[in-house]
Amino acid sequence: MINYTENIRKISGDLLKSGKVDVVIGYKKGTLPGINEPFLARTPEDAQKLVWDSQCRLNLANYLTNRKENVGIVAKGCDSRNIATHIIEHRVTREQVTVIGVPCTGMTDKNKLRELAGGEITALTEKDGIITVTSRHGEKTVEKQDLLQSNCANCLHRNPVINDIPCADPVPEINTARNDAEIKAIEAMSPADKWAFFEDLLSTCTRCYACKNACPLCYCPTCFVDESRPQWVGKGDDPIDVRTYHTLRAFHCAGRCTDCGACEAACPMNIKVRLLTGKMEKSCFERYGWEAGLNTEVRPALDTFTLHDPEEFIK
Amino acid sequence: MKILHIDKASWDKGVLKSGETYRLTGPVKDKDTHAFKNLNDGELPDMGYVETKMSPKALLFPRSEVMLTYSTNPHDGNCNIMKEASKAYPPRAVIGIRPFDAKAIQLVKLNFDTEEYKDPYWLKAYEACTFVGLAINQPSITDFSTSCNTGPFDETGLDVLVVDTGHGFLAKILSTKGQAWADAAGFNIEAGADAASKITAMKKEAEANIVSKISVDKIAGKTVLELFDAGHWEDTAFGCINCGTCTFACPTCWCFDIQDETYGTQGVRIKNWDSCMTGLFTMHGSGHNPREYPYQRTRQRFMHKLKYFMDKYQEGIMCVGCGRCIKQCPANIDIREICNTMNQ
Amino acid sequence: MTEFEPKIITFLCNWCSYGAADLAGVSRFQYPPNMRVIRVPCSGRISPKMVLAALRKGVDGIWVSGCHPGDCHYIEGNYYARRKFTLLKELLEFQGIEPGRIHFSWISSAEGVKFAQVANEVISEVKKLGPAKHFIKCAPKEIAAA
Amino acid sequence: MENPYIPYPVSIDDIQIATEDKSLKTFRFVFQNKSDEEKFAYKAGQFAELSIPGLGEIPIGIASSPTEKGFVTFTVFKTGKVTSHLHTMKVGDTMGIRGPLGNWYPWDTLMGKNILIIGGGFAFTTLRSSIKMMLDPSNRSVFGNIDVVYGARTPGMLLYKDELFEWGKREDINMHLTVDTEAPNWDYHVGFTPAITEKVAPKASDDTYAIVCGPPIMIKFTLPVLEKLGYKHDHIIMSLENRMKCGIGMCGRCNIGTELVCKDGPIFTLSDINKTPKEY
Repeated sequence: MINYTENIRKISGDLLKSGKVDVVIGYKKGTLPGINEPFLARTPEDAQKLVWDSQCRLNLANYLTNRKENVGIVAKGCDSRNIATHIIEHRVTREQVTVIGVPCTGMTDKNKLRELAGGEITALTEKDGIITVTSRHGEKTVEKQDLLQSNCANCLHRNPVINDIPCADPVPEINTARNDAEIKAIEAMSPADKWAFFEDLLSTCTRCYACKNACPLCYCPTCFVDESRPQWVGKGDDPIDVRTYHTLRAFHCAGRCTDCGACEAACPMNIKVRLLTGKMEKSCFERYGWEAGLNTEVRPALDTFTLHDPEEFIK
Repeated sequence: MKILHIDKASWDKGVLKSGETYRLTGPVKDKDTHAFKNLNDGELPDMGYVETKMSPKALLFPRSEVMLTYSTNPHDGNCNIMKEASKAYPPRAVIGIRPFDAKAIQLVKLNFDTEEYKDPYWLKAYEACTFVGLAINQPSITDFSTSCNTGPFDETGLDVLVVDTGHGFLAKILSTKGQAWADAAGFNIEAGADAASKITAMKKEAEANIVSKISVDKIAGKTVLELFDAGHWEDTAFGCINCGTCTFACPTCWCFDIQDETYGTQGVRIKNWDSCMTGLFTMHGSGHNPREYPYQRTRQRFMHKLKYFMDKYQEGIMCVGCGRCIKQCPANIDIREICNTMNQ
Repeated sequence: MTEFEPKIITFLCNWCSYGAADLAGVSRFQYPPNMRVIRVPCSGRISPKMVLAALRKGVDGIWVSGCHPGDCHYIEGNYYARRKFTLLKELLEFQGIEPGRIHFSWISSAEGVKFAQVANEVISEVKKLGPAKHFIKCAPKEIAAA
Repeated sequence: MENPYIPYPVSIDDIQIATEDKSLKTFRFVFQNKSDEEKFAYKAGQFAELSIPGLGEIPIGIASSPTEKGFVTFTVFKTGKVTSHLHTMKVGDTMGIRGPLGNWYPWDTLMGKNILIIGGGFAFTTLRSSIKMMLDPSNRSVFGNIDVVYGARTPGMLLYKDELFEWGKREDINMHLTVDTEAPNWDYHVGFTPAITEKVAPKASDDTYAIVCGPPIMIKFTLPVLEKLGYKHDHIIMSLENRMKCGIGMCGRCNIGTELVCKDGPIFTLSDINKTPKEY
């Protein structure tokens, strides 16, 4: 990770110095152990604050939306797929963006870290794939791969798909096929159990919208939750309103989601919102062979069709 | 001030007994965190809890609260006339509330209980409450409450302060309401003469364990416009995704929305939590938005907490240093850092 | 006890399925009166928001019908709709909406017989499931108290 | 405990189309309970929340004058969900009014002073209330000279036209009506409000106050004119708008800096406003 950080600083500094980009979007060291803060470097000096480690959970493509200047952006595999999606959806142009590609070995799951520490984390260090967390109960050391977010453990595209200036050599992929075990387990339930499962899953949702705001796909000028004529969904904590929100959010991401996990990492209540978006991506893959953001040419699954798409359920 | 000694077994019994007179609310395990909930019969508050993700503000200011009801049925005598929703406010004991959260309620009171207008929903719920606080022996690394006119043993807004000494509880009675609750619980064994000094010592120790500090002295001396127009906001707010996590978790954030919901010909006017982080919050009917850009909303939040409130009420800042927003922010926006920037 | 008569919201595209409903009517083909028809310009116009809005109001079934693939008045609206419906149906059933509540069909304006036949099928499937149980937004308790 | 969220039930007593494009209507309401009218005692410049069950509430300036008894009027521009519905309502319908809310033009300060009123477009409602109040025989002698500059796009877009022309005939008020471009049978000024203000406004003095109410673009160009004429910032009074919900200073969305537009405002002097962020 150290050389990732050093390389990112060097590349970003050079890009800013040369004037090739006006800003670089990256991360700076967080104020708490276990989290970093998205950061906009405007000068070569700023670039020296950039960092990279396994606590960069948010998707930086989210900060690229509608930017007008030339932007350098530090991007892991999933971020780069969202940059591709942004380009397809005209949020930015390809020419505007210089991707500083990070071959990604995954992000840690904030909850696994906390469980490991057994209490408040007072310090965290990461070196050569080993993570050490410190709490009042002492120090625990674990291999990073045992702490990965589930989307990272199941990742199929760890290396950036757009990679203008790689900050390191590609890393080997760790999976060859989707792991849909969790989703399949739900699919196997009875309708009543499915309903109850999600009722419980969403019961702590406060509608803070961290999931949608952390998502690079959610950039509509007026979100459906804010529409008033007609108003599709109430604004309180009614469970059906909560369910409506999550259902429509997942649907809006269908065929566009890269399973970056930012929504789940952002959720303060640790709700597994990826189960809904994941279901949509599973369907897109099974039905249309579609994975979002692998290039900047092909329209996403719901923005295209073939004459013979499956339709066994249509009378 | 009277201090009672309660051993742990008597505590459980007494709390349950007080449930005959009070509706009990306290911290209980809720999935991977704790939450303030109404306790079921026989259920005890978890006095070993560390923190609740959501502050207990919802006890007085629920996430969604029906205020008024109406009928749109023309055959109804009261068609289109708003009525106050009927609600009962039986006495409630809030057990285990943290001192900074109780302090926060006092700050929120400045908004809901004013000379000109009183929010009856908040105020009636407030008046029905007896706050039995639980001192914090081991502050979190994000706790900066002592910089916010409160602290781990602060008694402001509490009716009883309970201190967990390890072998039992010391309960400092702070008001007649607190005495009434202790009576209802049957707690009447006065602690020994050394109890007060024991509490003082524990308080000192807890305060000494606080590692986070902020300071607002220079903010106080600057004008609103100096702080507002400072050049740093776009960069300070860069990481902020403008979700409502901080505002919802915050014990002092009180902003709300009013919504009507009609079901057939019957309807309700509801007060819902709202957040200054959203664009819709300030959007004019014309489409003009005075806080069009996300950074302007982030700025509003911190200006409100650290400057506007201070200037308006002369009661310090609108923050009790509980640290929830710092821990829960998905983007690591840290109020301590922003306060430092503003206080330069 | 009277038999359960479901309410079914039916979205029909203006150019084909709505015509089919008309034709079924003038041809006096029989189908039960459980449908509440909403005419839309194209099956591609249907947003999941509309389907959810109907569920939230407590309808027992939903039926969306448009032109056959290749016959869309707007050339390709129903091709997009097909993908949208595929995912929507899967997403709703994934969360516990029973298969059999949500139906789709392609019916041209000449297919009055098919319209009546599908209507009967949809109604009987929804009837078998009984009244809708999920995704219904209920009034808060304060209304009951008022 | 008085519940400030409960609106007074009112009946729509009269509806008048206020402008030629029909985008504004003037609604006259009567209180269903006589005692509510007394509780609704207001001053010119205040506003109220018009409340339609099922749709919501909107803050609207009170257009009637405290000197007019038995009813209150509001002129409402059709723009969002609530106002659009209001425009479909009929005489006799029941709805609610919550208020009066906010502060008022500083009538205590304005006593004995010359008043220059500058209005544009729809924003003439509380100005109408103020003029009507000042012209009331019991009040007229309390104020010095009254000058009114009021502009609209076309003659048909002027609010309260009949009254304006009536006032035009009076000796105790100077009306300077203007429209953007020449129009048939228009015998008054032609030109934008700021330009006409520059021509007709009384000289600035310690005893002359300007009340300015209009669309942002009008305000933007009028303020420099007033400055040029020598009006001091604390002699320029404005009424602000922001998105509101509660109207009683609690819901938190309408603030400009420390000031809540709904409760501390909506009326501010320019010198007050200059101290706050321009978030309106």
